[in-house]
Amino acid sequence: MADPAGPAASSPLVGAAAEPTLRDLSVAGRRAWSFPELDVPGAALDLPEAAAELPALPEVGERDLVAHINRLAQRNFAVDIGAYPLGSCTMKYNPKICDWAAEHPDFRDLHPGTPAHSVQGALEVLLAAEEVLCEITGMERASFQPPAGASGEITGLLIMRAYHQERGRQRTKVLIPDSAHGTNPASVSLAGYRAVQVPSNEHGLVDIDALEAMIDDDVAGLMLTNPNTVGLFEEDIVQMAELVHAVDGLVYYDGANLNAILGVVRPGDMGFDIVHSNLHKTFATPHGGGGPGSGPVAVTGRLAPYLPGPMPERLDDGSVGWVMPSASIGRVHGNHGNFLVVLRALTYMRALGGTGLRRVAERAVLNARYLAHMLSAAYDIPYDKPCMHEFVASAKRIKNETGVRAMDLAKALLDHGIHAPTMYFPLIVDEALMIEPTETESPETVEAMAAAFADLAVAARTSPEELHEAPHRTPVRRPDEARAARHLVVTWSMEDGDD
Amino acid sequence: MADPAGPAASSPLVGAAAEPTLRDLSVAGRRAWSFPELDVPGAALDLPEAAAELPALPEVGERDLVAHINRLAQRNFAVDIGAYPLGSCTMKYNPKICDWAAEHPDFRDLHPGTPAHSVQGALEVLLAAEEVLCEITGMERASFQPPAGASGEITGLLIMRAYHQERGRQRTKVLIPDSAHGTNPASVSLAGYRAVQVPSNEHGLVDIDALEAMIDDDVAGLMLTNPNTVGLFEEDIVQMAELVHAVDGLVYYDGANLNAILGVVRPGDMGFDIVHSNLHKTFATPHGGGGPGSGPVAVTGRLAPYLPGPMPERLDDGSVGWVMPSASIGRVHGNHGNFLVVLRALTYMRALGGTGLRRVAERAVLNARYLAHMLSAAYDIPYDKPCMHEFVASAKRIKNETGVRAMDLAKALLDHGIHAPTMYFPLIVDEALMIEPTETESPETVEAMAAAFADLAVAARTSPEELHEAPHRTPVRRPDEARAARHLVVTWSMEDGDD
Amino acid sequence: MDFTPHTEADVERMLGAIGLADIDDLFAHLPATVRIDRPLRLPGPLSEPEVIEMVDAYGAKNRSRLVCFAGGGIYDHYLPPVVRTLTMRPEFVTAYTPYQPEVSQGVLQVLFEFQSMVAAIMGLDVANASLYDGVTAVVEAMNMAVAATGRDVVWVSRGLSPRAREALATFASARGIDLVEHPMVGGRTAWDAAAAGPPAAVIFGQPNYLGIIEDYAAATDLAHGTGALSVALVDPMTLGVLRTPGSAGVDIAVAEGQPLGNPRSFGGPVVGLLATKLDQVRRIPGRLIGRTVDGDGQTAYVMTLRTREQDIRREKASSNICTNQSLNAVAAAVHLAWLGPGGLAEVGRQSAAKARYLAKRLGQLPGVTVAVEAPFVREFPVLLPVDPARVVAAMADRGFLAGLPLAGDYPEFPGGLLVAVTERRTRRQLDGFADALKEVIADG
Amino acid sequence: MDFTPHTEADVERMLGAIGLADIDDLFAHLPATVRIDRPLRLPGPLSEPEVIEMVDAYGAKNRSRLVCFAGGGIYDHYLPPVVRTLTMRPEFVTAYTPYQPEVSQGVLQVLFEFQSMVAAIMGLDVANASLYDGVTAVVEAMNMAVAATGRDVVWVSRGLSPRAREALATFASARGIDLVEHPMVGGRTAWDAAAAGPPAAVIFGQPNYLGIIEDYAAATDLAHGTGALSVALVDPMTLGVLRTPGSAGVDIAVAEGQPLGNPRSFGGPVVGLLATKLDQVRRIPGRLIGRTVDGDGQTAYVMTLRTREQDIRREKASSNICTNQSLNAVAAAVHLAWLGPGGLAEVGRQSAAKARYLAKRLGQLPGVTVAVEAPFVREFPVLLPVDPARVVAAMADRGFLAGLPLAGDYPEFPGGLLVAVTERRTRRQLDGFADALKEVIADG
Ligand SMILES: Cc1ncc(COP(=O)(O)O)c(C=O)c1O
Ligand SMILES: Cc1ncc(COP(=O)(O)O)c(C=O)c1O
Repeated sequence: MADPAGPAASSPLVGAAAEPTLRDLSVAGRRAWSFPELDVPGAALDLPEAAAELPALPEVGERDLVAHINRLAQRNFAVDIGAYPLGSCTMKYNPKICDWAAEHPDFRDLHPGTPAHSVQGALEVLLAAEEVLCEITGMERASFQPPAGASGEITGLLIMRAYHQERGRQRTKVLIPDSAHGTNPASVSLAGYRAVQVPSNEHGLVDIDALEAMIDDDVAGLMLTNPNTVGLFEEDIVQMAELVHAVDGLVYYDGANLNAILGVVRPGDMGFDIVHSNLHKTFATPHGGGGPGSGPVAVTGRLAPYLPGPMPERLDDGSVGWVMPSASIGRVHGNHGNFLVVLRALTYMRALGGTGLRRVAERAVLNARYLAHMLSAAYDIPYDKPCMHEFVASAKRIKNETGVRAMDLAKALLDHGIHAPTMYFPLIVDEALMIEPTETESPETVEAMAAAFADLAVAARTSPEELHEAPHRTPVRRPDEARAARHLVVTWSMEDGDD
Repeated sequence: MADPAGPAASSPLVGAAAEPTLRDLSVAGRRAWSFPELDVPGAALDLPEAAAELPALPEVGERDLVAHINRLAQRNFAVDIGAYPLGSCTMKYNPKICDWAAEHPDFRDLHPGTPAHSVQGALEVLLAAEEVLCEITGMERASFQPPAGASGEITGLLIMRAYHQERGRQRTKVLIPDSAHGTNPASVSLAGYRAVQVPSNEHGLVDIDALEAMIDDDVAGLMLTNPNTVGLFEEDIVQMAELVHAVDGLVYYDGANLNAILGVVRPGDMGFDIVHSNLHKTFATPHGGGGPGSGPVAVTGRLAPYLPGPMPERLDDGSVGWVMPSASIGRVHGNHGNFLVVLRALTYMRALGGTGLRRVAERAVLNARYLAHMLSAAYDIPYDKPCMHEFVASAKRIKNETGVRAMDLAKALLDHGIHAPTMYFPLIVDEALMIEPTETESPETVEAMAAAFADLAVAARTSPEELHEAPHRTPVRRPDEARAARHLVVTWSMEDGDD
Repeated sequence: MDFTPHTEADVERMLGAIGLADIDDLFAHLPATVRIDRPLRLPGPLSEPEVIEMVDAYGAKNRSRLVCFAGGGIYDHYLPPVVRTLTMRPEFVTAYTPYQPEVSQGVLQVLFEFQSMVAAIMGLDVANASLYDGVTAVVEAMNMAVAATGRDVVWVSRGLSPRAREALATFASARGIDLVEHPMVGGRTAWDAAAAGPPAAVIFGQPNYLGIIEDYAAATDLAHGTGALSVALVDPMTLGVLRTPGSAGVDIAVAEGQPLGNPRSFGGPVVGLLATKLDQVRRIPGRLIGRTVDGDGQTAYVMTLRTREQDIRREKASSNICTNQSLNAVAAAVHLAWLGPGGLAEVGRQSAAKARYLAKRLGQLPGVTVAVEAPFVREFPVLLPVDPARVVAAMADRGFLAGLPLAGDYPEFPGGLLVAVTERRTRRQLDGFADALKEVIADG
Repeated sequence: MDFTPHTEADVERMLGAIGLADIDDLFAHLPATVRIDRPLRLPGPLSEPEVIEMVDAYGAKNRSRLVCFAGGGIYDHYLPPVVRTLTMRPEFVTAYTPYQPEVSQGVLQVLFEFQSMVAAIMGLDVANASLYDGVTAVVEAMNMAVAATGRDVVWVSRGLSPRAREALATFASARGIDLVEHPMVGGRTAWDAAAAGPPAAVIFGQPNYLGIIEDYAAATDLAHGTGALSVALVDPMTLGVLRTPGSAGVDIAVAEGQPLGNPRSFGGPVVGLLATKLDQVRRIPGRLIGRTVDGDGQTAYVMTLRTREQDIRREKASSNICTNQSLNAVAAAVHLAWLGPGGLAEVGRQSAAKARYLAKRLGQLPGVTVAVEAPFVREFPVLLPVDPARVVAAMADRGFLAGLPLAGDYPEFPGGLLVAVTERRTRRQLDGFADALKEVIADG
């Protein structure tokens, strides 16, 4: 952009300048805040541990604050701007009516410590959402205390631990496929277990023979994602569950992405004992740049007593109250979990109903299958099984032939007005591009994705260097991440280091 | 942007493609709408004049609609993104608390036909706003029926006409300075009067001798903007008013931009009889891309009987009711004017109070004076009088020396992250650049404007062709306006003509 | 509160730069006789929480939750939250009129789409980018017809909205235009071909103010027979079930666009729609957005036929309108796209079916009759045995805004109440309305 | 409703392209034994207006307008509308975790500014980009301390939020961590240097759950004397009047960030804050945003020190957290910037002054005493002559959420009620609260 730059030069509409920080914009004496005069006696407080000076916050007026944040927003991609086929993240469009519900003052302004008699509506929302989630997953009870999927995982694993402990067992192992999401092994460690990797076979599915060989009575349970992270359905799931149950282990379902199975199959029917799901992926909560989410845990009847508490329960007098499950693992969140996210999910589930949820699964899979089909010409699809809601393509061949890597292709996709897919995950596929179109994208949009990918496969041969340099239109390009870690600057008070 | 383009390619963040229209996005069978099933007997309506087919509207789903509109928004500049020194338009920052007020359900959901007893709050808002406006302008009564400034003008002129008519006169002329805003002469014609131009003198002020010569008893009145459209205060205003009053003419104040005089001078004290003002310029209503506004008309006591009606009045029982002024010109709007805009204005006026409004005037003038001072080195400031809230600079010298025109400079300013000033208005200044920084911009922002203008003055000499081509970073550049008029395409059903 | 960023130090520095000592010196050149030496006598300043308290307090004095059966141009249709969400984007809300197309493609394209959809539902060639409201749109249409025909008589149906007729009167006299009113018989206009003329325009409502469907041909044939333009004020929410004015031979169709995207807002801001035939395009008032290309051949939108407008044409402009209702037009465009063909038809179908249901229920109440036989769409007049104003007050106590009394505008219907129904009214509300009205009448 | 755009024709076409005849064929390869051959048994589908009706109906069963005197981490502070307006920009709301920095500079920079401001108010070097809430932040701090010291005992003040102590218990046992509770005397922690140890961390609340200001040095000296990390759970809205935990020698400061930018939300989503010293940065849980430059030397922000995280480090990660509370952190950042130094100080000053005023008023009521002598900031415990649970119920009927009963968590205060005051409470509300409480107590 032309120098000298005016304030809006960081808006992509007119410039590509860096946006100053609030600290850069700060001028002593500026302010946005406004409060009434103190209307009670305001004698000196003389508190112990009193502050010696004012907090070291920036000083900006409302006008500069508003423009600053609006300009920053314009520097960010989002589902509400365009397609976002980020595999395993389910970046679908979320209905605005659910946003409306989450802003409803009758819920938004509730204090979590309000006694049950004054928040019956909120408690009924929790019960209603629990019912729906149990019908979808084929479970008995569910807790909405976990605020995200990883929290749901540790909650489920602590339930697993409590189950074995009550039976006087000190089991040490939890089995996890090598394709598992990173939160799975991390949660296993936090639960005091050892994560043992189960290899995948050439079809991208769990190697059931290897699994069988690993089963012994030191195995607390098996943690599985199905469809797994390469987007394939674990067809031997029933046998796997039997193997684990044979040693009285528990089978855990990572249901972060339920899109593909809504109204098609239910974890409970497959033999799972514990299921967490991500309301922020499947049930209409936009991702907010990294949260908030909600990771409810649903379990079979025999595990219900271990759920975190308190749980909402319908009491004899017909009202809903808070009850602590008899053998509860305790509390996993400071309040009742991310309640407003649950409210969103309930509005979504009610708006769609059973038929609508099934339609979600059908069209999520249809879009993925259609896109995979169109990509198969130019990209390797490493596995022969039909994909569910997402699939993994490999840029290995392209890399070998042209030196263009998955990363180059992902970045170049941005120049086509489409968000990049997930790269280099799962780890079992080289140069993995994990692609999830989601059910809310139209066929035309899916076709535009296919056309863009095809174009890139050609460009990799005709102008590889251009792809190494991609993206070309974004305000910043390939930031130096190594430098960021080497010269750590994580607050504006830290000196920017230079190479 | 790279081809083929994905949906987001029109977002300036990643592309510069054109955004398709809703009609381009339309697919038969798609829909966003959703209503409950009809819950009463729905027999065939068999209406006369029934529709033979469905309306020819586009068919899009919510997801595509949302992304389309969000992308379009990103293709638009706005005050909330950056500085917007568009002279005579007062593009100041408007507090978000006023937006909040305008969305308040207790006002937003009122039907204008609700009887007075059920909308006392709304009527009190109108009375309170009227009081404030009268104190600011030095008038007796005000009507908020006119929905914008031009509507206020015709309303004021019809009052002028009614005043003379009641006195049995058929006057034909209204005097207007040659620097007047275009709505002034247009309104004069609509009021059945002839607009007669009063020349400006070399100081950019009304030539009072010329004015005196024009005064006769065919003059219905004088219409004046003060500070005038070159940003100067008409210092002889008192004498001018006396000249007009001498023939029992009325003096009309175009108060579209009151910023400069709030708490400093009052039209009533200067001798004006009728004042319209633009709440959407001075009193916290953002411009909305061209409206809505509100153009209340305030008058002296003797003209109050002519105001449009009905007017809210405090009744003997203490409640507020609707009353028709005794000699009202009648109705100028279908309801009560742009009520929610009046509500915004009241919140703003109360938030600031008398001291805050005076501060607005001081800082609006200070910013303009400061900017004019910094620009005077590189640009001609055609008049020697100190400016008020805005000023006109001339690019005449630059044009003569380099061929770079005001238009080139204005467009190039966009590349600096600052919105263009008003160009070629008022008509009395060659290559006019009319600049209004407004009081909500910080000194740093005003300095950034000055630096950008200075840079352009240099660029005009060093690289004129680059300026002829400006802007360089925007998604479209110098659209062909002649072609737009020649090959008229004002709906998507019209064939795009080609040259 | 204070929304100017300047600190005292900033002010000092800036005054110094321009060679002034004191902030008051900025105004030293103003005549001392008119400068005010006292602060304005105004309440405030208030802090932000106090502002909220004030607005809440005024709001508490309104009955804003009455179940709405009032119409007359402003209706309580279902407004999906997505419309506000999109319309309130700061890039739309805080932009000026799109004088610089390079950085205004967002507003320009949405308004182009608004024009396209308005023209489509009207069945006409072109539409402008918004007017103040439906009533002032009627006035603009009158002015267009006068300019087009050079005539100074305008024929107006008594069935046209009384508010519109009042506004026509306000603006006609100053320009020496005579308005000739044509009576209603049985709820429809009885056009008098022998009235003083020849007219520049024949203006009527479709449906008319009583909600009755007029005979299109009677009006348009009359107009075209005399060389006048036919002007119809239509209800946009009926255009999914009624034929388009364009297909019925109307030359200029105008409408109150509020129900498209805009809350009732106590009557403003709303939005006026105006559509006409291509041969009238150069007489259209206000903004008109056109499509063109830029230097690189890229599709672009601009304001076009600017020579019609006041800032170029000055006293010869087709209208004095400048600021219009753009943001409300954006809302209307988003809502029209949300509705689509099926949604607009569904709104019309359900509103009409529910109106019939209610009319039937009310007709069964003792002493209540539907005022006219002629077919209506979704609004209809009933005659009550009790003073309608008192009924409306009593119904408000029962949670209903019962409708608009007619007697003030139509003395010929002393006990008349105009009742409007939208798709939003549930059967429970319709039955509740009828039951409440029964009580109220019984109480006298 | 249906948010998939596909028409039947689209589905046909796509199935054809992939060689399938029927939509069910998509699932033909799933074991028949587990496929369900019936629709899910769920209420719905609902139309959009019906969804609104449903949510309104649930909402009507909440008393959401009670004047709030409850605290315990969640407070009713003034939240300026501008915070929601800016936070709800769709570019923030509908973006994923910023894996692609080229198109994520918006979220990344706001989170960087969030980190900077959190570190600033805490008086510490670094802060992360958010945790679930204050209570889970305490758990993460415990895990950091255990990792840092290799010890498996943690000392916890009985004054620490009971919710936090419950969560610590939930997570500690699985990892074989022993929690040792230290008692309270006179409302403050009476640390027992002889307790079983050595501890990995010394964890306390500042102010503690009763609202009392703890002696910083007592806790931090104890911790440092034993080579443990000191961990404080602080109330961010008091940091304008209390010294920063960093300046008091705290190693890890955590907080419930709800009052910064977020409504009470029935307790979630809220946001957990965590700040610490630079030497602990590699043990920080969750996202961390760093500043760097891109190929053109342009300033850019990226997620950094990613090797701490689960997606890279898997079972050896510093935490399992992935999705966090970014949007709530954005809201907190905007609100912190709106407050600035003066605003945060004003909130603290007014809340404290009003709390004192109310404590004085309540102390004068018959049978009511302030439970402890020790100085509090803005929340304090009172002892009532009547069962606090019954008092809270009776006060709700009078429009107040009176506070949080203490007995369940602190049997030593059988008649205890924890009362919180914010700057938002007006004198009228404070007096009204006292008067209502007097009545309620009189009624027994
Ligand atoms: C398969 C899988 N499991 C677990 C998670 C973790 O969920 P969360 O990010 O909500 O903690 C995710 C999402 O990131 C996921 O895709
Ligand atoms: C001086 C002046 N007069 C009149 C007007 C017309 O006001 P409006 O656009 O609200 O009709 C304007 C603004 O455009 C103006 O600047």
